[in-house]
Amino acid sequence: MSIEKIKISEALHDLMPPEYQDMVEDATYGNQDRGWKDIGESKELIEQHSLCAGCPESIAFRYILASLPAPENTVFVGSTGCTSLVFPMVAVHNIHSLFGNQNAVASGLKRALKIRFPDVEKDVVVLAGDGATVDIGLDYTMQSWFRGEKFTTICFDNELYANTGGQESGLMQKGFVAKMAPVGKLFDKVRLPEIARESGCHYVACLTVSKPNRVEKVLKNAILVAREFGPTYIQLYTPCILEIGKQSMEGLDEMKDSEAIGGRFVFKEYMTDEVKEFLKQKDAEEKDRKKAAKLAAKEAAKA
Amino acid sequence: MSDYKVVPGPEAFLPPAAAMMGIELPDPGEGHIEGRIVPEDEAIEHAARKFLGAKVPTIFPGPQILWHWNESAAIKAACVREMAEILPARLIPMADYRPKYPKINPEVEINPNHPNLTIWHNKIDVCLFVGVHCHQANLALKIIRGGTSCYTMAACGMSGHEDACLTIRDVHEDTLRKLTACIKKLKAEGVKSQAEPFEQFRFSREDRKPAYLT
Amino acid sequence: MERMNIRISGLGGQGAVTAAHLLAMAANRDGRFSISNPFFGAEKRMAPAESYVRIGIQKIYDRGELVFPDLILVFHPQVITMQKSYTAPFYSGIKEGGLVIINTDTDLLSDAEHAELKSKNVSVYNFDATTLALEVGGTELSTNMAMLGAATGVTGIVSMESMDGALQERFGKKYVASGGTATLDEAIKKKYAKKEQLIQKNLDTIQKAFEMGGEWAEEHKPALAGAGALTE
Amino acid sequence: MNKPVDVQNRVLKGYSNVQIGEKSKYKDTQTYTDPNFLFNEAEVTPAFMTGSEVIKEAIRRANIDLSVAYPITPQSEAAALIGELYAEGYMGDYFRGENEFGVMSQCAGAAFGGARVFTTTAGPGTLRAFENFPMWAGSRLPIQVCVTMRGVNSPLSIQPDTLEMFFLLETGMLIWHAETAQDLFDFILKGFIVAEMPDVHLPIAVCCDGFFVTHTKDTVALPDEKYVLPPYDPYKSPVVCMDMESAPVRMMRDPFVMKSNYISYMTQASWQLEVRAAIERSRKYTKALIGDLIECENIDREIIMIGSGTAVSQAREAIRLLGLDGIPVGLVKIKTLRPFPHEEIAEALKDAKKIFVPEFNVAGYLAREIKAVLPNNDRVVAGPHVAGGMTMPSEVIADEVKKALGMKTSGMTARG
Repeated sequence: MSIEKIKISEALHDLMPPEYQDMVEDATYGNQDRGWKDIGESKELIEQHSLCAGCPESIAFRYILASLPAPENTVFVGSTGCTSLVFPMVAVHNIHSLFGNQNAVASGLKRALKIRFPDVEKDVVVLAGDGATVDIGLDYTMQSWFRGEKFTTICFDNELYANTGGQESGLMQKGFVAKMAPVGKLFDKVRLPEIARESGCHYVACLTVSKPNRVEKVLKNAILVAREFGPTYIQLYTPCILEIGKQSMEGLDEMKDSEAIGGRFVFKEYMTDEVKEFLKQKDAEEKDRKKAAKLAAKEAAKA
Repeated sequence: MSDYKVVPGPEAFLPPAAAMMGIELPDPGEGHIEGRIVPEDEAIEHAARKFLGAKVPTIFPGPQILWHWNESAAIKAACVREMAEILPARLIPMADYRPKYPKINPEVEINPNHPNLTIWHNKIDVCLFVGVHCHQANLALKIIRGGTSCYTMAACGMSGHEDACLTIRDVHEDTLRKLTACIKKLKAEGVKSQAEPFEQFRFSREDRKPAYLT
Repeated sequence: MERMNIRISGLGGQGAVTAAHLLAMAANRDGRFSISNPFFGAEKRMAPAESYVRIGIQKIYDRGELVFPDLILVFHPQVITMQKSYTAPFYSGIKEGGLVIINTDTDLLSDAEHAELKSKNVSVYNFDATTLALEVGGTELSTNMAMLGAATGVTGIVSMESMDGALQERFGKKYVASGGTATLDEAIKKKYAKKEQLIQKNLDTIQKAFEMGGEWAEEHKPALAGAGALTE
Repeated sequence: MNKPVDVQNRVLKGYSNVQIGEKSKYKDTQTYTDPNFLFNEAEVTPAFMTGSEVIKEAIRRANIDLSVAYPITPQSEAAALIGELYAEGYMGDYFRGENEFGVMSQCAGAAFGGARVFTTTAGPGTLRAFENFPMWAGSRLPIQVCVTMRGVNSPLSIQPDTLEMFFLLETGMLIWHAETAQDLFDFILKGFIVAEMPDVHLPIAVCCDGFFVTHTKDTVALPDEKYVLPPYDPYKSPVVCMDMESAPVRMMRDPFVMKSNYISYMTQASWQLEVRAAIERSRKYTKALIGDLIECENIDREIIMIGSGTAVSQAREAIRLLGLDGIPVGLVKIKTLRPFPHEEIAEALKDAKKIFVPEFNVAGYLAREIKAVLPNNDRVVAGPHVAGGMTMPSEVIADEVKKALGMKTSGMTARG
């Protein structure tokens, strides 16, 4: 429905800044095959951003936006932090309200969209940092899971407060010396993926953004499951290279190190049995659809 | 009775909102000129004369008509285009409201967070807001009154704007056509456009291709 | 008088709030203006509970806790003996020529208190409402009804016909109240097989108390007797 | 004000809704009704009920999409009754939030998504929720919250106290203060219409004094329940509705304008002024619906009492008592604290020699606001006021006046 509205008025088309002309012609709204591989070939849903050079968050943003199953029917809810400087540049409606209340805002939003568009699947996705998700907003994060709210929560875990200059956060690893942890953090990294599982999330994944294929798959899973079953949670390691003293080029290495065996971000995925069955079925459908599409393309080429 | 007048600035370091100075919005069928409530027709004629008397008359179309998100939007866009061609006037879009990064190009766009860059750069002396969401229009109108001498006009689909020097409200296709007709009539009566010669800026996607691709 | 201000002091669970609402509803049916409200405390069983009714011949605006009442109804002896009351002494603020009706089978006031009330021309009516409630209503939960009957009998502030109507309205349909009140309503309903029976028993209790109040007024001629005929 | 609104002929101008006359989306026994008809012409019947039930009856006719509830005294009953309406199918969704900060955020989310939202809160809950209120206003979300006011200070008091309205004054919300059950009913329904006007489009707090209004049985005139307000149209909002159904595509609500290079703080300042401007714009619609922002009785008298909420009720009775003693006193009732009726108050009090401001709070903030708009403000007696949930008997107000006149007081008003 809304994809028809992403169209420029003919009479004023030539005035529209080219970034919009490009977006309407070249972006992947409505494309069922959209995914991270479109990056660089299609118009991305994110313009220039104001993150630090080399920040893994920027690539995480691009993977996520490229992999949304239906960006034309998706609304994001963000929170205060580095991500809130990126969101104005994103071509999907998004809300910034306060710090920590993102899952509460998303609860109201999802329900309102359900009331207003009962026949359209409107995806709501929360995307916030670890301070917002785990510290100041933990109550709202968890309560939305308890209530079984049908949206996806994504946490960009950089293990500290980056936007305010590198203070201790609940997701920081124990012993790390940071602002407000002058003698090293005294308690363990909060085990939010496990908490999510116990709090009613039907699908939980914890990973880095070093492998785009995996990010894409996890995001699609989470959104599809949220539509059908209820809350889903993704925790992505997006290290703050600035605050952990790395160079712009070292983000990827940091992520790879941390997901190696014994690392803090070894890929973890949890789902209920029902969800496992559902995703298997979805994968099969997807395979058939792609096969059919390929065949049709071949036939068309022949003709 | 407020004696405040909504006239071109530069007014103040931080100009007040006209509504806080006692200026009220017109009722349906009315407009306001500098805060004075008048019949809609009078406001329309005043707007036409202001436009024709301007050196750099400019229309700022906003997202509500730049996007073909409903049929009426597309029709209004055509009406605005026609008006710009008949005047003639520059068309500079306010495509969105985000704080744009890293910079805007004041020749070809206007941003509500810093509209004066565009007004100053193009030496715009009379402008019309149309199709801009009311909240962002008011932000921009107030900032323009604060820092420029531009005469601002607002064609609003809702209740109008007291922060503009002139407003008409409940604007739909016919209202825009009425304004265009009024411009035509005045021209026929011998009122000459004072607009300096210019070429309408046009974007095409070709313009943006890096040199090595052309 | 133009206005009668009534303060009801009781214990949580006795139905002091319900009684106030009933009295106000009945006055409303009589064509009077009325307002009733509880004291806004945490509603706990056996803790002090207070409610207020204002009845007048003109529109009533003032509200809230009644500090200067004409009539005080004491629903439970502990209001006096254990000072389970928001105001102490329980009669504080009573107006000249006022009336106090106490649910008790013995006199609870000291000589000094009697003297003080007498100096203000305040009458005291010791009325054994709980015993009457048990005898006629079959449950002490009808104590509030007995007290309402006595108050009405002495003052005539509302008509029995309107009281009947108010009872039907209050117990005849789903009533909105706090959780505690709803639970009590259920408890009362369980006591009686049928809702009609509940209303009838309550009405019987009120009727009997009304007659007793009338007789007492006849005998003692308190200043508030016949105050039901409010005048400008 | 350059154009007086005709308060006699209360017609709301500039309101339009294409769905008037259609059956309600939620309850097919209800019809979307033109507010001008609903408020001015529809026949009413009197009912005798508590303020909480009045809130329910207003919401029954308000066609809300969603309500979020959380228990706190004294608003719990109203919030629970709205739940009953949900169970009966009068709205799209209803649930209990985790706390007031969460509730107000959930309300914000629903309003961002284009829903008409109603919630209730009180006292400490209002303060817990507080960060949301200026956000609602800055985001131009026309959410209605009914604030059933009670004490907020430590030591804890659940009793009526109007201090929390003082805190709310500068949030950028519309603040109306109901005196009676009838006010409450009218203000809730009319509040939606005013708050949702495209040039206003602000959150509204319809405040009432807890218990005095919520738990007091009072008479209220109700229109038939077959009438219901027309639905909210999110596409008339002065900002973009967050549903991916409206232009433009690249749109954040509401972006930081800091930190992006060259964006000046002028935007921040203008944004705040715009919210204040929107409050001012509400005046003409408010007058068209609830009449003048103040109500005057006998203001030619030398002594005037002025107040809002049930302080006015207490003053009315005090004026009656003073009348019995031959002291004539006039009355001004303030219905809206935001917008503040400064011109109206200055005009109404221009000839008064002595002005009393009874208040149910320790700060005496209304007296301050009034003093700020009056010449010769030494005429203003900032009181009497009570605090912490104390009652304010009319006798006390009457004695305050007598004391100021050097007269003998009743001697009844000492506490203890």
